[in-house]
Amino acid sequence: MNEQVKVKELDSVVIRFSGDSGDGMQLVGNIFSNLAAILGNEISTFPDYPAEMRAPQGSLAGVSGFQVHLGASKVLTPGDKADVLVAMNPAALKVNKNFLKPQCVVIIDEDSFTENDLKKALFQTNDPFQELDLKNVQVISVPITSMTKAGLESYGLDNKSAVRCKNMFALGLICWLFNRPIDSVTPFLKKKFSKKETIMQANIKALTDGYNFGANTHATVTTYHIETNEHPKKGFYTDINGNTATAYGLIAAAEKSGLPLFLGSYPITPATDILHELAKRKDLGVKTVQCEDEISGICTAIGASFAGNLAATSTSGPGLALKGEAIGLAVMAEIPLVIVDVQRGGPSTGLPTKTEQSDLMQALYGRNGESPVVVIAATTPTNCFDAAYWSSKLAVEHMTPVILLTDGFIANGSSTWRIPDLNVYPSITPPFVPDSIKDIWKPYLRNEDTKVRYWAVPGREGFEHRIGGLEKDYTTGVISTDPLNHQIMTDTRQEKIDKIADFIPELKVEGSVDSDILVVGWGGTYGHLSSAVNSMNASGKKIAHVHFEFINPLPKNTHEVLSQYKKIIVCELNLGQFAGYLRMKYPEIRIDQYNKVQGQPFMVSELIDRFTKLMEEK
Amino acid sequence: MNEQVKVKELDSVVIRFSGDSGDGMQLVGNIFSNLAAILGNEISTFPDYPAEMRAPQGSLAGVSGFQVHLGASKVLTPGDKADVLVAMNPAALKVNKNFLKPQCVVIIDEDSFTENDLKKALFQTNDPFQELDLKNVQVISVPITSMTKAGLESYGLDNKSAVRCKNMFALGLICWLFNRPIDSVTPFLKKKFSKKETIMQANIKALTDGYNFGANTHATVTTYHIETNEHPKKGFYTDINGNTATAYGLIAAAEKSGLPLFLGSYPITPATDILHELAKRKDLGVKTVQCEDEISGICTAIGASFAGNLAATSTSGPGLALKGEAIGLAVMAEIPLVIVDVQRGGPSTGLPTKTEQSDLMQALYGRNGESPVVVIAATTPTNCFDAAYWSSKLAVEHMTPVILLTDGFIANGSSTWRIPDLNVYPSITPPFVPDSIKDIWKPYLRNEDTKVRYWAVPGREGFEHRIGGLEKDYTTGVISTDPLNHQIMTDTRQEKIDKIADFIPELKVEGSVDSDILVVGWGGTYGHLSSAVNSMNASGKKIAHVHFEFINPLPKNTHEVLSQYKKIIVCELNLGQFAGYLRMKYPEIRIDQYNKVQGQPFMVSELIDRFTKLMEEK
Amino acid sequence: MNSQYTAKDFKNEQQIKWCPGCGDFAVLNCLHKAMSEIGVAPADTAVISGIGCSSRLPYYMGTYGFHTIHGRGSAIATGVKVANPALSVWQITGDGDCLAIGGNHFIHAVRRNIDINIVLLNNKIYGLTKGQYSPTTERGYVTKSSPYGTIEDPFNPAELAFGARANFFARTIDVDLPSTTECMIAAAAHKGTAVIEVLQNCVIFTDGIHKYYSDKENRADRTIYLRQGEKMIFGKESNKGLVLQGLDLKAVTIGEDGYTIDDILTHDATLHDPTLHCKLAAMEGPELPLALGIIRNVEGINYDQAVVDQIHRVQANTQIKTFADLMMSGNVWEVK
Amino acid sequence: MNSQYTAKDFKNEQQIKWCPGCGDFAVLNCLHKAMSEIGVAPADTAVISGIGCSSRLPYYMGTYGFHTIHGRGSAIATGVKVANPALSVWQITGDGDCLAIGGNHFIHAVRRNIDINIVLLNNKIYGLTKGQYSPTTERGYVTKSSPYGTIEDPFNPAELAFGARANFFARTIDVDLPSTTECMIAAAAHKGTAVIEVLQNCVIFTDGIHKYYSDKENRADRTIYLRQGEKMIFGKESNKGLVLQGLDLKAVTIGEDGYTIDDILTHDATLHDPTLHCKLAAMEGPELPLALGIIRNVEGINYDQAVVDQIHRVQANTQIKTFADLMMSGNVWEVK
Ligand SMILES: Cc1ncc(C[n+]2csc(CCOP(=O)(O)OP(=O)(O)O)c2C)c(N)n1
Ligand SMILES: Cc1ncc(C[n+]2csc(CCOP(=O)(O)OP(=O)(O)O)c2C)c(N)n1
Ligand code: SF4
Ligand code: SF4
Ligand SMILES: [Mg+2]
Ligand SMILES: [Mg+2]
Repeated sequence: MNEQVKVKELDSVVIRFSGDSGDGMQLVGNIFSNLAAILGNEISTFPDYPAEMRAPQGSLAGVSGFQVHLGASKVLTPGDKADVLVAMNPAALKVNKNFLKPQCVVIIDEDSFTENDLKKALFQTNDPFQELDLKNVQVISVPITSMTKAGLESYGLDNKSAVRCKNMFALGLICWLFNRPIDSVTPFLKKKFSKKETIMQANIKALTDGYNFGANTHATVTTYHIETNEHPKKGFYTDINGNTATAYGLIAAAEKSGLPLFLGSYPITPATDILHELAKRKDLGVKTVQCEDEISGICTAIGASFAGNLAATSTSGPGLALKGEAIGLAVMAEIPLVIVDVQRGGPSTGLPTKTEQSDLMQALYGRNGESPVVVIAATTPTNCFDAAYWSSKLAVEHMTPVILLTDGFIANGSSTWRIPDLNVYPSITPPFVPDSIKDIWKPYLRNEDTKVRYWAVPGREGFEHRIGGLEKDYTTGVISTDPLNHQIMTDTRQEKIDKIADFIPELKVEGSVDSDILVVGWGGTYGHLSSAVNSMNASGKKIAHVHFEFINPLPKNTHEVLSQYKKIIVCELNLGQFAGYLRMKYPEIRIDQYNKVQGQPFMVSELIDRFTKLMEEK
Repeated sequence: MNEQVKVKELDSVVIRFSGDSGDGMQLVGNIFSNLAAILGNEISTFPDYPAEMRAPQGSLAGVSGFQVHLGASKVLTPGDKADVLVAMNPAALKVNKNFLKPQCVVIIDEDSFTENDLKKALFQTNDPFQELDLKNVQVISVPITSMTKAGLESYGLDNKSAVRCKNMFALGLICWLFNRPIDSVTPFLKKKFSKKETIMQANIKALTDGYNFGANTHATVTTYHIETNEHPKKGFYTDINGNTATAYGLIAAAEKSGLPLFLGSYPITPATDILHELAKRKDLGVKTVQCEDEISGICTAIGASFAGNLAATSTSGPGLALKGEAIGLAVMAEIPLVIVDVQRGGPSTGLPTKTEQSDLMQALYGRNGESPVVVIAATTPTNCFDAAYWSSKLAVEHMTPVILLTDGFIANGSSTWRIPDLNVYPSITPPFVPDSIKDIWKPYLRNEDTKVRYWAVPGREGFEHRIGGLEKDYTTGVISTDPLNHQIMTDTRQEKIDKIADFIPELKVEGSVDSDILVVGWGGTYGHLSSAVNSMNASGKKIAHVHFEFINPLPKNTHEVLSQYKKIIVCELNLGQFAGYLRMKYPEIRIDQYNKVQGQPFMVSELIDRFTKLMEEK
Repeated sequence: MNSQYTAKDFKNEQQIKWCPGCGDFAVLNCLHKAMSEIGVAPADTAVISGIGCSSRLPYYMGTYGFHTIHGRGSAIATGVKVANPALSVWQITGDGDCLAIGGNHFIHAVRRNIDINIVLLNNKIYGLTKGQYSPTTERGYVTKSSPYGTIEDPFNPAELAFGARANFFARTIDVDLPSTTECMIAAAAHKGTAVIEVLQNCVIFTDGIHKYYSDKENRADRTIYLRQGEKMIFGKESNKGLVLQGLDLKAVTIGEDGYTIDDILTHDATLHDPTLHCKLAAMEGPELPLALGIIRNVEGINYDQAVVDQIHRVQANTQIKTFADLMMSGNVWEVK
Repeated sequence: MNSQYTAKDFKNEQQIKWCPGCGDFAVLNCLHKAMSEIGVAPADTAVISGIGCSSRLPYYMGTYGFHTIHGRGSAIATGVKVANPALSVWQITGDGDCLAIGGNHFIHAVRRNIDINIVLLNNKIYGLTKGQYSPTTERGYVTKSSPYGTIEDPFNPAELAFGARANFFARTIDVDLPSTTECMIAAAAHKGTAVIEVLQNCVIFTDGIHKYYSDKENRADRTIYLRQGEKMIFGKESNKGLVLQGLDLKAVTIGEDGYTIDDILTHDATLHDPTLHCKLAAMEGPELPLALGIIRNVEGINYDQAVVDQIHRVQANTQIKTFADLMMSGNVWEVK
C-alpha cells in the first residue's frame, strides 16, 4: 500500500463515517453529503445508529455510523459496501469489517487504537487489521485526536471541547481525499455554531488542519474524483430524509386541500421524527398533539377528522397494532385519515432501530371484521413526500383511512431532492356535501360512482347528524341490524376501496421490459432492486422490474403486467407477505420469492446473484 | 286448516319460541330442549336475542327468540325455518315471517294481538297474517294471557306475576303438540323456583292448563311425533352452549396438564359468558381477573403464563384488535397462551350480537412483524370443548400463543353433549426444563425436533432468567441485533409453528368422498354445511365435505385432499378470507367461493341451491 | 340566559332504546334543556361518546354526534376540540367506558385541561353488556362476573379526577333534573375540562343502588348541595352544616353543641388548593352527607386555547407562511 | 434483617447499557442491596418492566425477569402475582411507561391493591426514544417534540396514585442510595401495591432537572425526609419544621416567630385519611421542602390475597373438586 497520490475517476463512491456515539459521525456525514449534493452529485445516505440505548464508550454496541453514496448520476441506494471508511476507534473498524470493498481506504485515528481501546472492542491482539483478516485495504493512520488538540492550543478550549473537534479534522481529510473545497463547509459550521463563536472557529481550524494534513502528507493513497452531474434538472434542491419528506407531504396536502393539518401521535422509533418535524411547523398552523399512547394518537386524529381537519397519526409496527380497533372505527365512520407506519424489525419490540417490511399483512388485515383500507408504500426517502401526498389525497377524496407504509431504511436515509412545485401536483378536493342536495342528503348518502359518502363537517347548519361504529342503514344512515343491509354495506365499503384503482397510476415496468424475468418489489426496496436490475441490464443480462407503491387497491394493470413474464420473483424484507398477497389475488400467476429478514436492506450484490441464478434456472 | 288431529311422524322438527324480551321465551325454549334431549332426541338450539339494548315493549326491536331443532338422529343445526312458531305478540310474528316452513303451525296469544299491539309492531291493518302474506300456515289462536290468568285466580298472585306464567301455558301447549309428558317438566320448575313455592305451583298449573287446552280443544291441528334415538351412545349427557363448552375445555386442560387455570378478560358481547362461567369456578381454583380493558386482559394472562399457569384471555373482534401488540410479545417470549375470540359482526362495533367469520385474517396476521401463531376454529357448540382443549394443549406443549376462533352462533347455540371422559383425552405435558440439562440450559434452548424452548417457571432455583420482546440470540437467549441471528430466529419461530402440523389430526373428508365436488368450510359453519351435504347425498347428489378446525398450521394432508377434487367451493361468513388464505398456500388449486355477510348463519337451503348449481355448471 | 334555542332544537326523532325507567332518560332531558340555555347552536355542538348504554346518548341529540368505540371518547373529543376550538364539545360516558377501558384518556384529558364537558353516568355497572361490575362497584357486590362478590375497592371518580388535577368537578343525581341541568350549564361556561358525575339508576342491574342518597324522603338529610359562596348547610330543616375539625369534616346541627351558623363552612369552588374539594367529594353516609353540586370550579390554562396561542405566537415571528416558504427556508441550492 | 443473601446474588453478568452517569445505575444498585436484605430468594423474585431506558433494569438482575411491552408492566405484574402469590413481584417503570401509555394499568393496579412493588424512575422525559416530553415534564419545557415549550401541566405521580387510592407511596432521589434502599425494603414489607417514585437524572436529556432538590449543598434545606413517628423537621441545622395552618402546610423555623418543636407535625404514614399525605406529597419549593421518604403506608386488603381467600372460602363449601364433579353437578341425564 501507500505508494503515491493517484486520482481515481469514479462514477460513484461509498463513504462510511464510523465512530463512537459521541464522536459526531452523524454530523460530519451529513455535512459531507450536503456538500456533495451542492456540488452537483446525486447522493443517498443512511445513518446506522446503535440500538436506542447508549452503550459504553468504545464498545461494539456503541458504534454509530453514517454512510453516504455519491455519484454523477442517479444514485439509488446508500451502497452495499464502502470505498472509504473513517474508523474513529477499533470498535468502528470491527463492526464494519464486512462492509468494505477490496482495496478500500481506511482512515483511523491512531490515538484511539491503544491497547485499552482495542480491549473495549474485544480485540485479542494488538493488530486489529490482521485479527480481522483485512488485507487488501489502504490504511491511513493519523493521530487525529492529538493533531486536533495541537492545532487548537491557542483557542483556550478545555480538553473535552478540543477533542470534540476531531470529527472536523476527519472531515477535512475526507474533503482532501475527494477533492472537495473546504470553504463550502464553513457555511454549515457557521450556521450550526452560530451562537458559539469560539467553537465555530475551532471547528473550522480543525477542518482546515485535516485538509492540509491530507494535502501535505507523504503517506499517499488513491484520491478520488467524482464527476458531477452535468445536466441535472433545473430547480432548487435540498437533501431530505424519508421522515421529513413524509411530514412535508402531509403539509403540502393540507395546503392543497385547504384543510388544517392535525397530527395525533405517540413517540416510537423510527417514526418519532415525523412528530418532531410537524411539531416545529406551528408557523404553518400545524397542530400536533403528543398523546398519552398510540390509541389516543389515532383517536384524537379521528376526532380531528370528524371535525374537518386533514388528520394523521404516525407510528411504527407495535403502535399500528394498538391502532387496529380505531382504524376499524374510521372504516365504519368513513372519514379521511392517514396512518403512517414506519416499519421496523419485528415481531413485538423486535429490532426497533432496524428496517423491515413485515407490517404489510397487518396493514391490510390487522382489524376485526371486513374492514378494507387503502394501503400505500413509499419507495425511497424522497418518494415519501409523494406517497404522503397521495395518501392524503385518497383519504380525503375517498373518505377512507389510508395506511402509508414506510420503513426505517427510507425514513432515516436521505437523498437529494428537487423541491417540488405544488402547482403541478394534482388538486385535493374534499367531498363536502353541496348545499344543493341538502334536501335529499343523509349522513351516508354516496356518490354512486365512487361510493364515497359526502362530508358534512360540524359547524355547518342544517347538516347535524350522528355517526358511529355500529352498522348503518344504507339509505338513512341510522343504526341497522338488518341482515341484507349488512351485506350491502359490507360490499359497498369494499367496492369503495376497489374503485380507487381508477384513480391511481398504473404500473410502469422498468429495465428490459421485454425480458422473460420480472423482479417485483414494493415500498422501500426500490433503490436496491432498481440498482441491481440496472446493473444487470447494463451488463447485458435482460431483466425487468416493477415496483408497487399502491398495494390496496392494486393498480389496474397489475394482472396484465404480471401475466407477461415467464418468471416472476417477488423480493421483500419479510417472509413473503406481498408474494402471498399477490397469490391470493392472482392465484394463476406463478411467483418465486426472495426474502430477507435481517433488519438490514438488501445488498445489490446479493440481488444480482439471486437474479442471475434465476435466469440460469430452467 | 283446522281439520282433525293427525299425528305426523317426523325425523326432525324445528320449533321457534318468540315473544317480547320480557315474555320468558328463552326459559321455555331451554326447558323444552332439555326435555327433548332427556327423552332421547338430539337437539341443537339457538337463542336470538335483540341487540344488547332493551327496546320498547311490543316493538320489533324487542323481539327475543329461541329456536330448537330436535330429531331422532344427529341434528347439526338449529334449523333454517320453523315447523312450529310460538308468537307471543304481533312483533314476534312479523320478525319471523321469513323463517316459517310452508304448512307450519303458528300459535299466537290472541290477547296480545289487539289493535294496539299491532300498531306497536307497525302493522297497518288488523289482519297480520294477510298483511304478511302468510297463507299456508295453520294458526292456533289461543287467548293465552287470559286463560293463564283465569287458571291462576285462586293462587293469590298479583296481575303481573300471573301474567308472567303465560310462557308456561304456551309450553304446555307445545308439549301436547309434540306428545311430550309434562311431568318431565316439573323437575325443572321445581329447581328454578325452589325458593318461591307459590310461583312454582302457579307455573305448573299454567303448564298443565296449556297442555290440557291442547288436548281438549276442538281446533285440531297436526301434532307431531318425533322418533327418539334408539341407540345413542351410552353415557351421561347434558346440553351445553359453545361459550360454556369453551370454558369447560380450558378447565379440563388445566386439570390434565396439572397447571392452575388463569383467565384475564374484559367483558364483551358475545364472549362475556366465558368469563362468567369461569368466574363461578372458584371451586376448582380457577382464577379470573376482570381487567380494566382487553390489553390488561391479555397482559395479566401473559404474566400468569410467565408465572407458570395455563393462561387464557377471552374476547370478541374489537378486543382481539386491541390485543395484537401483546400477542406479539407472547410470540417473542414463546410462552403458552390461549386467546379466545368469539367472532361477531364487524367491522368496528358492527353488529355485536350477530355472528360472522370475519376475524380470520386478523387472527392470522393482526400484529406487527413476522409473528406466527396457532389458529384453531371450533366447529359446533360442543366442539368448543375439544377446540379449547386442543388450543391449551398446543399452547402449552409448543410454548406458543394459540388463537381459538369461535363465533356468536356456536357460542350461544347449544346441543346435546355426551359428557367426556377425560381419561381418553390426550395428555398435556408442559415442556418444563429437566433438571438433567441444567448445565447446558439457556432460556431459549430448544428441543431441536419441535423447536420448542424449555419452560423454566419462576420459583425454580437455578433457572433464573430474563426474557422480553426484543430479538434474542439463538444460542444464549440474550438480546441480539445481529442480522443473521434475526433471520434464524424469524425462521425458527415460523418453523416451530409449521411443525405443529405433525401433532394435529389430518383432515377427514365426509359425504361422498369420491365425488367431483368438495365443499370446504371452517369453524362454526360445520352444522349447516354438513346438513346440506348430507341432504344432497341422501337425495343422490354426490358431494363431499371437508371442514377445517386447524387453520394454522393446516393439516398435513390439506393439499392432498384439495387436489383430489375438480371443483372446490369454500363457504364462509365473510368476503372470502379462508379462500384467500388457501390460495396463498396452494395457488395451484382452483377455488370457488360462497360468502355471506349478514350477521346470520348460512341456511341449509341456500347452500343446497348453490351446490346444486355448482354441480350443474360445466 | 338569553338563548334563541329551545330544548326541542337539540332533540331528534330517533326512537330511544333505553329500558323504561332508566336514569339515562333524565340526563338526556337535562342535556337538551341545558344546551337550549347555553345558547350554542346545535350545528356548533358536538356530542362524543364511547360504548355503553349511556354512550348511546348522542343518537338522541339534534347536534353533531359521534358514537365511537369503547373508552376512547375523551381522546376523540380532544381531537375534535383541538381541531376546531369553536365547537362546544361534550363527552358522554359511563363508569365502565370512562374509568375502566377509558381511564387513561380520561385522566390525560383532565390533566391537559382540554375544554370539553364530560358527563359521566355512573350506575356502578356495565349495563350494555348485561351486568358485570365496574370500577365504581362497591366491594362485595355480586354481579354476573363476580358471583361470590367483588374483591376490589372502587374508584371515587372525584378523587381520581382530582388526582389528575381536575379544575371542574360536579356531582348530581339523575332524578334531580334542575341540579343536573344547572351543573351542565356551569360546565359549559368553564374553560377547561369539566367533569359532571351523575349518579344514574340502572333499573335492570343495579336498581336502587343510589337510593340511600336519591330517595326523595331522605335526600335532604343525606346529601348536601354545595353552592358557591353559600354556607354548607343541609337537612330537611336546613339546620345541619359542615365544619372543619383539624383535617376532618364533621356534620353538626346548628344550635346544638354550641354550633352557630357562623361556624359552618362557606363553599368556595374556586379555591386553587384542591384539599377541601377533595374532602368534600369523599364524604359518604351515614356520618356525612354526600356532596352534590359544583364541588370545584377553578380557572386554568386550557390546552386547546394554548395550542392556538402558541401557533399565533410562532406565526407572528416567522417568514414562513406557505409550504413554498418552508421549502426555501432550509439548506437549499439551485441548479440553473 | 437476617438474610442469607448478598447484593451479588441479585446481579448478573450482563453488560449494562445505560449512559455513563445515568441515575438508573444508582437505582439498580439500591435494588440489589434491598433485595439482599429483604431475604427472598432470587428464584422467588420476579422483576417486570415495560419499555424505556429504566425498563431495561430487569436484564441486570439475577432474578426472574420479564422486559415486556411499553406501558403494560402493571398488568403483567398483576398476572404474575395473582398466578403465583408466593413470588415477590417488582415492577420497574419510567414516567412515560407508567404514566403515559401505562397510566390506566397503573391506576387500576393501585386501586386493586395488588401486592407488587412499583419503582417509578421519573426523569421527566422519554429517554429511550431520545427526548420527548413526558406526563411529568413541567409546562414550557423545550424538548424534541415541544420545540416551542410544552403547553400542558404535568401529573404529580403521588397525587395520581392517591387519586387511585394508593396505600403506599414513597419518594426518593437517585443520588440518595440509603434512602432508596430503605424505601424499597419498606415497600416489600407492605402488603399491597407500593409505589416508589425515584427522582432520576437523565444525563443526556434532562441533566440536572432534579438539581434544585438533589444538590448535596441544598438538599437538607429543600427537601424533608419523612420518618414514621418522627417530627417533620428539616434543614441543614435541623431547625426547620412543618406546621399546619388551617388546611395549609407551612415551613417554619423552630425558635422563630414563637414556634417550638411541639408545634411541628409528627409524621404518621399510617393515617387512613390520605389528606395530609396528599398535602405533603404536593409540597414544592421554594416555599416548602419536597417530601421524601415513605409518605403513606397503610394496610388494606390486597387483591391477590383476596383471590386466594375467596377460592378457599368457596372450596370449603363445595362438593365439586374435579372436572368430573363439575360435569355431574349440572343438568345431566344418563343413556344406559
Ligand atoms: C373494545 C370493547 N371492549 C368491550 C366492549 C363491550 N362493552 C360495551 S359497553 C361496556 C361497558 C359499559 O359500561 P358503562 O360504560 O358503565 O356503560 P353503561 O352501559 O353502564 O351505561 C363494555 C364492556 C366493547 N364494545 N368494545
Ligand atoms: C407501543 C410502543 N409505543 C411506543 C414505544 C416507544 N417508546 C419506548 S420507551 C418510550 C418512553 C420511555 O419513557 P420512560 O418510560 O420515561 O423511560 P425512560 O427511557 O425515560 O427511562 C417510548 C415512547 C414503544 N416501544 N412501544
Ligand atoms: S340496562 Fe340499565 S343502564 Fe342500560 S338502558 Fe337498561 S336501565 Fe339503563
Ligand atoms: S438517555 Fe438518559 S435515562 Fe436513558 S440511559 Fe441515557 S442518561 Fe439514562
Ligand atoms: Mg355503567
Ligand atoms: Mg423517563
